[in-house]
Amino acid sequence: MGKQPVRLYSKGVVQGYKRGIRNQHPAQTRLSIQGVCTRDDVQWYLGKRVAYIYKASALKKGTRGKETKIRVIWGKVIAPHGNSGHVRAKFAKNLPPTAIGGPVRVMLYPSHT
Amino acid sequence: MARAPRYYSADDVPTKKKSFKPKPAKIRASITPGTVLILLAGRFRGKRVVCLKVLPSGTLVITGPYAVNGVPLRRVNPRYVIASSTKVDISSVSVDKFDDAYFKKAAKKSAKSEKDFFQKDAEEKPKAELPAQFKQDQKEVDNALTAALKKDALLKCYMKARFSLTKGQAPHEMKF
Amino acid sequence: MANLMNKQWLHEYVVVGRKKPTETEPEQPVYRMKIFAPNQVVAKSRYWYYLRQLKKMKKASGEVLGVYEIFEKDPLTIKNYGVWIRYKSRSDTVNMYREYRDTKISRAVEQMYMEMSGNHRARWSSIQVLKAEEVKDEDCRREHITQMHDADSIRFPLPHRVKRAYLKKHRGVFKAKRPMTMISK
Amino acid sequence: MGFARFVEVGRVVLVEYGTGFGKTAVIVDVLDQNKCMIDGPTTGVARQLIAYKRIALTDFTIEIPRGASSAQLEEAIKANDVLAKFAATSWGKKLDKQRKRAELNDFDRFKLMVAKKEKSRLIAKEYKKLKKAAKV
Repeated sequence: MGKQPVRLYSKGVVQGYKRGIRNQHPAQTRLSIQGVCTRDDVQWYLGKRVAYIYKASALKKGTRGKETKIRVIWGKVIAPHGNSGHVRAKFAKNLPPTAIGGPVRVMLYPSHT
Repeated sequence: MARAPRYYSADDVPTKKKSFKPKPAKIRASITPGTVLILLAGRFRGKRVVCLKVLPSGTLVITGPYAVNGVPLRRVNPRYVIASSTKVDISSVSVDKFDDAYFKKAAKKSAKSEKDFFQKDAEEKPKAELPAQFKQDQKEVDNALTAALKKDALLKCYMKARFSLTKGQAPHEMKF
Repeated sequence: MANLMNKQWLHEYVVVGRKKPTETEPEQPVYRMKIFAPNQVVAKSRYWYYLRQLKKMKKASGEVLGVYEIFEKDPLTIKNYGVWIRYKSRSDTVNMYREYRDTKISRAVEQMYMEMSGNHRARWSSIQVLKAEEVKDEDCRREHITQMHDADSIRFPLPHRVKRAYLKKHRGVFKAKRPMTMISK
Repeated sequence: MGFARFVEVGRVVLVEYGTGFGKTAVIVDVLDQNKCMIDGPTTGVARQLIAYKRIALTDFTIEIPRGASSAQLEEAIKANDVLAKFAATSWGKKLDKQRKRAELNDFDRFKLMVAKKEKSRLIAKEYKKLKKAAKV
């Protein structure tokens, strides 16, 4: 991953899927975002774009025509989850189980401030 | 409740379809001409720029100014921008000529000969030169803006620096 | 349910009702009763519950003329309240008089239900509030109430304090140090 | 043990939970061993019953009668200037600093960063000078 000159995203961690006691629903993913610890805090993050960035073994065409092993799954924050500042997100493709515990970037856009 | 009319036409009268005219887009109150914005995505992400004008299409005309941080006159989507509470006095900048048409790129030549197509990769195309008019406009805006930026000793430095989140900062708690 | 989030659980209602007038008895006496209940529906229900024990009438034979909530006149001053209750314990039925300090009479009754459930494992259904009213300082009987009356002598430290993080974001699961709860200041 | 802070009528407290969070108020009446009535007419804390768990006692008290009205209390606070006294303590200063830090906007943060750099530059300069002097 090329280092960006600036960090314009909040760091998040994939906690798992939305789930009940026995079933899980991989269409929605639970994320915790750094520094967000109440339900009120989540308000700011609703609708924000989320990127799960990971490395794959095979090269694939990335941006600007270069071949790269880095891939991204885009999603967005859709709802608060509980009262402790966790959020639910939906991704373009459901996140793989290997993503659980992995980092995500919660972008600052679409912005409303 | 309005009273029903006494007279009904026996036949269906075709009603005229109202053509939809887009209203000028509303923009959030924090963005006004002169607001310092932080760009969030794209080539210039993290740059602090000045908002010059809100276009009816809902996009913002911004510039770095180019002389200060290299961001030229361009349009940005307000969704990809954080509005700061810092304002720059832009009363001396004339922004009348900037509208959506101004920024529209000249239509690319679509009809290409086969020869062109194969040659494209082979030889480097000459870099498109910016129109002289644009350069002139940028210069004028830059001059007026840098004069305005000089009013606060640190403002120019501030516009030059990029915004970045650092450790322990959570954007929802920050004031911009 | 009760005192969570500082929300009021019980409200003070006045329920007015009577027996339905018949042709032979067109004029029926009207009874009004103060009831502490979470809402008007429960208030009406409790009204019939009490009334059918006192008078020969029940919901089917009667009608409710009105239910009104009574609001505390001055909910920002602290007062003493006496609550007289009839409580069905496991072995017997007991009358009790209890005292509370609060700003609202309904809150005092709430306190009573909480205390009764804690000290006597008494349920809502086994307690009947006979009377609840404000009590003057000099008429108070219980020591834990009277000890709060003398303004000059109320002066006590808070020796045991659990220090919590000032903001929620500073809270953590683990601590490097054991918290110090003995405050000697 | 010598206690210095007591629950008593007139004690200045800091609200640490709920509405009025982070503001100072004064105990106007004591309900029981768990709760008291506080009021902060000058700081915007509404008169309310509050548990001791949710407040922190400060070193200051003012003379007020028990159950003093908001107007009475306001007068007493202004006459005594007790809130200013609290603000002058290191605790009060810390709170003020936190508040100020939270209110910085983007430009202010930049200015702060520049000032910090300047400060450490000056310190480093002086340090080098001393180091040099010590060697010789």
